Amino acid sequence: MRYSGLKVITEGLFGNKGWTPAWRDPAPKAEYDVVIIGGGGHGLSTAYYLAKNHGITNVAVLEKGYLGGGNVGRNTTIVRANYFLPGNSEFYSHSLKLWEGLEADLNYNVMHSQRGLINLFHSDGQRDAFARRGNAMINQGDDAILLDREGVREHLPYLDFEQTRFPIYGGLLHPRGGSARHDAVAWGYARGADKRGVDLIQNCEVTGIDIENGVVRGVQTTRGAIRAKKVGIVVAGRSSQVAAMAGMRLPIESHVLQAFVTEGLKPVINHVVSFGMGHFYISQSDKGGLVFGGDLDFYASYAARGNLPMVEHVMEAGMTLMPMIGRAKVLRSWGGIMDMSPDGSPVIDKTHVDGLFLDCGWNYGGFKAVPASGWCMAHLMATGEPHEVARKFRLDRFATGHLLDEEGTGSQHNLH
Amino acid sequence: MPELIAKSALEGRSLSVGTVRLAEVDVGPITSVALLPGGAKAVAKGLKSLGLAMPEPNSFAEKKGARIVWTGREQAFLMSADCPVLEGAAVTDQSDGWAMLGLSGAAAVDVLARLVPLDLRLAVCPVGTALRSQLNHMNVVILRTGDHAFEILVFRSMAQTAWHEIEAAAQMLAARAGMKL
Amino acid sequence: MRLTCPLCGERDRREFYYYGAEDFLHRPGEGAPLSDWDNYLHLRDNPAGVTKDLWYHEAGCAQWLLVTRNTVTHEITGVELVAERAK
Amino acid sequence: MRIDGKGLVDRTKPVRFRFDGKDYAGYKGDTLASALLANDVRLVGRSFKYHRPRGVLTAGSEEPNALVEVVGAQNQTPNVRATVQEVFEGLVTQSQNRLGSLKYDLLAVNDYLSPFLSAGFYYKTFMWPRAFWEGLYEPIIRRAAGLGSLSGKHDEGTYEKAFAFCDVLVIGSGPAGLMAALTAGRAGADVILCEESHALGGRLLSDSQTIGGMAAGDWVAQVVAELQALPNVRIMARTTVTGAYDNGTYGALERVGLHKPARPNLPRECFWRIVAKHAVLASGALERPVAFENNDRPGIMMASGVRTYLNRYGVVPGKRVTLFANTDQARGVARELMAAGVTVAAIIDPRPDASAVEDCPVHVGAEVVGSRGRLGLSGIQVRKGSEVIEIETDCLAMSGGWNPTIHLTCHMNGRPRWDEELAAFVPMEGAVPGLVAVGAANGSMSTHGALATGHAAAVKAVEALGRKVSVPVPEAEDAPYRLKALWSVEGKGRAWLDFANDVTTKDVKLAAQEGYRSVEHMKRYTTQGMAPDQGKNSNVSALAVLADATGRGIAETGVTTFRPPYTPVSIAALGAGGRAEGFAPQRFLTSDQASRDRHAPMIEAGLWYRPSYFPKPGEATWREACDREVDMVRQAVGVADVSTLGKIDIQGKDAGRFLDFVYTNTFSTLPVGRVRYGLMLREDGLVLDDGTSARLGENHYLMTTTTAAAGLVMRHLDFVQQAFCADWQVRFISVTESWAQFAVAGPKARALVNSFLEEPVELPFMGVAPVRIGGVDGRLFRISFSGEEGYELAVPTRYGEALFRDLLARAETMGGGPYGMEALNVLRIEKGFITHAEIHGRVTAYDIGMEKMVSAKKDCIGKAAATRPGMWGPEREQLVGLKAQAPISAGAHLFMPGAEVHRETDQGYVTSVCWSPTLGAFLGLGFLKDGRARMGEKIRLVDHLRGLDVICEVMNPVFHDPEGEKLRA
Repeated sequence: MRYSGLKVITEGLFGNKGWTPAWRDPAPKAEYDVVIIGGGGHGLSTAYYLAKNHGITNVAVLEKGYLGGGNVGRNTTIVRANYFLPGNSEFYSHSLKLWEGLEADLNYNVMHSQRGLINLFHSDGQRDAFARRGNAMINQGDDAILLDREGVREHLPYLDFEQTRFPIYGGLLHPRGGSARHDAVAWGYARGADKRGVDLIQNCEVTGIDIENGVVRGVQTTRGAIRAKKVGIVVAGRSSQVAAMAGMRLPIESHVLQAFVTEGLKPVINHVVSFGMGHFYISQSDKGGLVFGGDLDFYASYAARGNLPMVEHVMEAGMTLMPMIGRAKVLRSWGGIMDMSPDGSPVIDKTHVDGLFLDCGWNYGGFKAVPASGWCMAHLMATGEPHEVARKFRLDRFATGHLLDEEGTGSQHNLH
Repeated sequence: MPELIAKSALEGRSLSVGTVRLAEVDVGPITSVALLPGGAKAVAKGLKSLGLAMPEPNSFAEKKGARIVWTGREQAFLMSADCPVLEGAAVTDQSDGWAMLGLSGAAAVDVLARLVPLDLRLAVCPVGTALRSQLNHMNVVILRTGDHAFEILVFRSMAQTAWHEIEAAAQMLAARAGMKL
Repeated sequence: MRLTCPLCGERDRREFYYYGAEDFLHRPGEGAPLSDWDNYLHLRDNPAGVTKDLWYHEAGCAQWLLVTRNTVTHEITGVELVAERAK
Repeated sequence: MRIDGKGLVDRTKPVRFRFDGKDYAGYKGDTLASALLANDVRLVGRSFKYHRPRGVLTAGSEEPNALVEVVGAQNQTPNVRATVQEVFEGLVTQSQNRLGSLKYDLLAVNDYLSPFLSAGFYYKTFMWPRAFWEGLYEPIIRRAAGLGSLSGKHDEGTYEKAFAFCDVLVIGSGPAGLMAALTAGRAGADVILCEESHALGGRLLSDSQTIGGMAAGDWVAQVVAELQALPNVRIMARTTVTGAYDNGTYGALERVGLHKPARPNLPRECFWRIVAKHAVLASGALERPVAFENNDRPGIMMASGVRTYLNRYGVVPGKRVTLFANTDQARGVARELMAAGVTVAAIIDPRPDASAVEDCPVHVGAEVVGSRGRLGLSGIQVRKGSEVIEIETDCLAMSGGWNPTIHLTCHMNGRPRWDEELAAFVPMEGAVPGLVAVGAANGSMSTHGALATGHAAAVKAVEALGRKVSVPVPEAEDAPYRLKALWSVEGKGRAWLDFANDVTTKDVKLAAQEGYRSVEHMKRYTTQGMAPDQGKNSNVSALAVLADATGRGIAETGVTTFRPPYTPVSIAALGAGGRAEGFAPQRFLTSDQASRDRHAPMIEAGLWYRPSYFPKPGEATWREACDREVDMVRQAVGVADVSTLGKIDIQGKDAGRFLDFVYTNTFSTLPVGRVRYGLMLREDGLVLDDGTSARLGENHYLMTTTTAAAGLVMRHLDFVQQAFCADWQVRFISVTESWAQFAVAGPKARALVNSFLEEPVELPFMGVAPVRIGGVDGRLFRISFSGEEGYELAVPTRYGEALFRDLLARAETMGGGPYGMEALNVLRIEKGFITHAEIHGRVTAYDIGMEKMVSAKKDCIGKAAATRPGMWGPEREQLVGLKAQAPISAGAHLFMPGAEVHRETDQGYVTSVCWSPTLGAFLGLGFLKDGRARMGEKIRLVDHLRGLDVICEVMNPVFHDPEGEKLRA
């Protein structure tokens, strides 16, 4: 079924009786060409591009819970391409281009909105670091504008320019940055993959990976054994557990990142804004809620919930930067489980097992990467070669010292 | 030759808000005494001359105007007395690194409850308790010097912020006073 | 969240700094192969369950603590001083 | 309409307030909702999506409809629950989410378009043409969506945060909570009793019953009086416990001043962090609506709401009331109304076996199937068998049973248990360690059940605390709770589940039809439960409808997760203290006032404030001052406060050995009285920090760190010492704050310094000596960050201001004076000294040309990891100097002259730049691929952001006095 405005009107006139399921609910087959473990954004997009770009449609996506139930459904929906290290910048640049055509490609409105992202800076040193970043973005072919204090004021007049603890020197504006409706991304990819023949199997937990003589043969699941020629592990948040089934110890530590949304409000924040001296970033959803967050709770956790010290820090940062949000009320707080890597960048690579592939380590930047991650993981699984924009996302780069450390904070997983 | 005039962090400031009194306190010299491995006996001997001993965790003791405050593992601050020669310890002058704030009055404990993540109920935190903790975002040492009295050791450079935050908390408490259920 | 510092007693999480897994205590000796350093610096068991990790009582006694903790429930079952740990 | 003789409001204290521009009167003790209902105002808001007229539904914080804006002098507060906001003299409120007036909301057109606005419609349309999404559709959606408005002005309110500790935290003061608090309080335990409302008693204030033979209200008053008299019991009214966190920590919001006109320093709200050994959750239960066609009109209310308005506020929301309920308990509403003289037009009870005996018409086995009335209810349609009758009514009290208020028990991922008999979810025991749910919150629906379970939980808690107590449980009603689950009534039209987000049973069924069958998918697809009431009124009913639509049971369907906060909490309360400079401590130098006296702009350096430059009359720009100060240092003498640098005093026999371990180079061989530059790595081989360390004595060193890394280095040293060499003879402590330290640099530095010393000393370069200055013991270091002959003079902090002022005064007589951060930066760039602009966490010793400083003779932190193949070699970018005749910029990237400019041709980047008055050129430090092999080459610097494109010469980064003759002079 093709979605369109006309379809919405005709269905509306006839009681919305004609809408069909967005995806099937198939039973798992005994064998697939490819099994993707993980029905989150990255797993679904991998399946979608395997089918669309490589014609590989005998694919199953195995999801322990419900589709899109991981971080794709619990993030703060920011989409940007503002990295500066070669290896990262081409990848996120590619991802942003995919975002820009996603609605048409998926025939699903993911509400990608390029409202502009402004990273504020609060010292000369920070300005220079952001200038380095902005120039790298332009060198990559993306967009960036360096705003001075008055330039920021034009865009964000509501900031506290007079009293805030760390004065606003300016900001780096990324006009093509913005946000999207997170669930819709998962659902759009799911529907697209399903339409192309991919089996999306929910409530199906992988309990083992079958390996013979260094070659992957399939997986064990709570719904029986499934044979597969190739298996992709795409389970950020649970990567260490699944990889351990193949005898791997990953450069990953799992951490909780909290996020917050307020009650609905009339439009008041147009951009995505991030604070440079505390951990705080914010945007406003189409429904009117202020969506915001900060840093990790910092301790390793799988609890998907956080504690008050970071909650308070985030709110205090909000109050020093933009005290006009003080009377907005936090409606809901939640946590996601982050695959934190020792340099803050991800892994899309083969493993020591033939036919077993790994896509993990998205830290807290996985949402915007959903299209390119799937694109590159599909490429790797289909061709056996890394995609050119993801070739630095190697699993062995920590051992060899070829790091992609945007923050410069080093081999401490929670500092990225 | 220059004449160097000494200045304390807050120049002896004091203030009353409602039932609470806040004042900078001059505690004289402060010396950090950190035991080196195997040095406990020698230090105990040295401190005996003051009638003091290395304090138990989370406590302080006083004798004839001298005070010794637990500040960490095998570490204490000797205050208000010149430090005797102590073999077996690293001895470091800390007199100028800190400002001491005295906070007293019936509502002093309620003021601190606005700023300090500690259980200060008298049964849990009796007089003689010394706690390393935070006052908002500043590291401090808090001494319970009376049922309604505390002394707070804060880094000298942050003394003004500490003062301001305690004052603001006291003012909010005072504004609440009289409001009944 | 609250941790019980063996010296300072039970304290709010905000007084502590978190470093990472216990692995950081097992520093390879001089001349160890680089793979040992990869293990030491980067690779982690990262269990969903009981783990041991390193916390620093930054706003308290400045001691590093080895905490036994469940990463799923956040239950804390043991805290010892790194400086005095049983080796 | 107000009823005489009913209610607890103080009729002697009338209060005037305003709603939508019109003045009304209420009484002290009224909420805005009760006062509006007393004034017969039924229409109070518009719904989220369809802009349907809405009235008050409930009498509590779960209210989905009656959200208003409270207008203050400076700010307005959106989405305030009229059911919680107490009226006070001068309260100004207005309705929200409307275009035009509340009565004639232009966006009500959405209601007519509803067939096209079903669940998820926006995912299927607005995709073409692409530019129209951001340009047209999205702005319209954004304007129509949202509820109340912020003023856009800084929130000038006062907010507070606080900590509290107790043995037993009791959450809720209904019968279960009061009983628990009384029991624990009498046992001598420290008790905190939190009650969301301004008055204690919970539902005992809303219905008429007896406890222990006395009127419930009297029992409440008696217990409250006793609790107030107990010194170990703290009663916190107007306080909602909003979240359960780890290890007995609870978040709670106290509404301190929201019920009064603003007063200086009076907090509006206080956010509490309460730490409790035990907690008793006595949060009661929330009544649930029934979904039937047009069940959202003003005048259709929860039965418990009608009961509360009658008994607590003396208000009836209509003249002809009807009741639609499926429990015996709800009948009490009708009886109490009739006893108060209000007409009850009919009771509609869907249970075929329910009693038909009341003093009003009763329709058993019947259902309400529709309603009418544009801006307020005027009648309902009731189906009884095949017959549909019309009943005139202006207020329908409805009840579909009760949902225990279990939210807090789920905040730590606990899943509730479905109880078939109650047709409700009840808490899973132990879901929050230390917290026990009692009373209706745990499914004990009778008053006796509440008292007994509240008592039992408190007894258990006090016994665990080692205390004993004996408190008799008074007698109270113990009627069985009997209901027939009724979630929705069959019908064709729209029947609302989620009033706040306009989600109807049709939307839930459509979600199921389209494959969004998981309860999480349904929630996310329809937005059910995501409105300000967080699904309190709709979650269970919606999943029951979903279960039905998907052919599963409710238990199997499961619930979505309840997350904190229980009720929304303002950002200002959670972030109290963060406003303006409160966000982080301010650190002031002893020279601060002296610098300000000289009009130096003070800039933030970490938490510190440091002078940027010291303007002289006639200098129009910072550059003029900076150039002069640089020149002053190079020609005469300059003074700068460098006290912000971290200083760590290290003592013990193994101090040198310890420094050898944390620095790449060797310190154990440093002679006493000498200073050495040290490089410190992280264990991953990258540069952590640099600085000088001095050997003050055989077993005594003083380490210096950069300002930025002072805390980091201390933590690092603590780790290394405690983890790897706890048995070494070494101890260290920060003395950053103990010493005021001033750099004195320039050809006349020695003369200036010596003029201060009681006995002049001849110090070699990189020497240190104790000195006496005006009777004070100080330290003198001969080190330089400027390339000139330089000293640092340190005195105990208390003398810092005096010494600084004196240094300046004397320097000025020698043609010198103070210099600020800008000049300091120029001086160090001219000399090629690095700061954290260069050691930004991604550079190795190799990159900055210091690999030879990594001693081959010993192990040190970071040594091994730095040998990884990716950490060295020509592929890496290496520190170089750059010189140009046109302005250059930090943050620019480097390219080969003539090459194309893009990522793949990128050769490096610039980290620091300045105009060098000394060399008469623009200088930069940067990192260039294989840079050390490229000295003398031309390189192209491109800064797109600042529009710069300049050819530079690649140079040794030490531009000025590369041989260091001046340093050693």
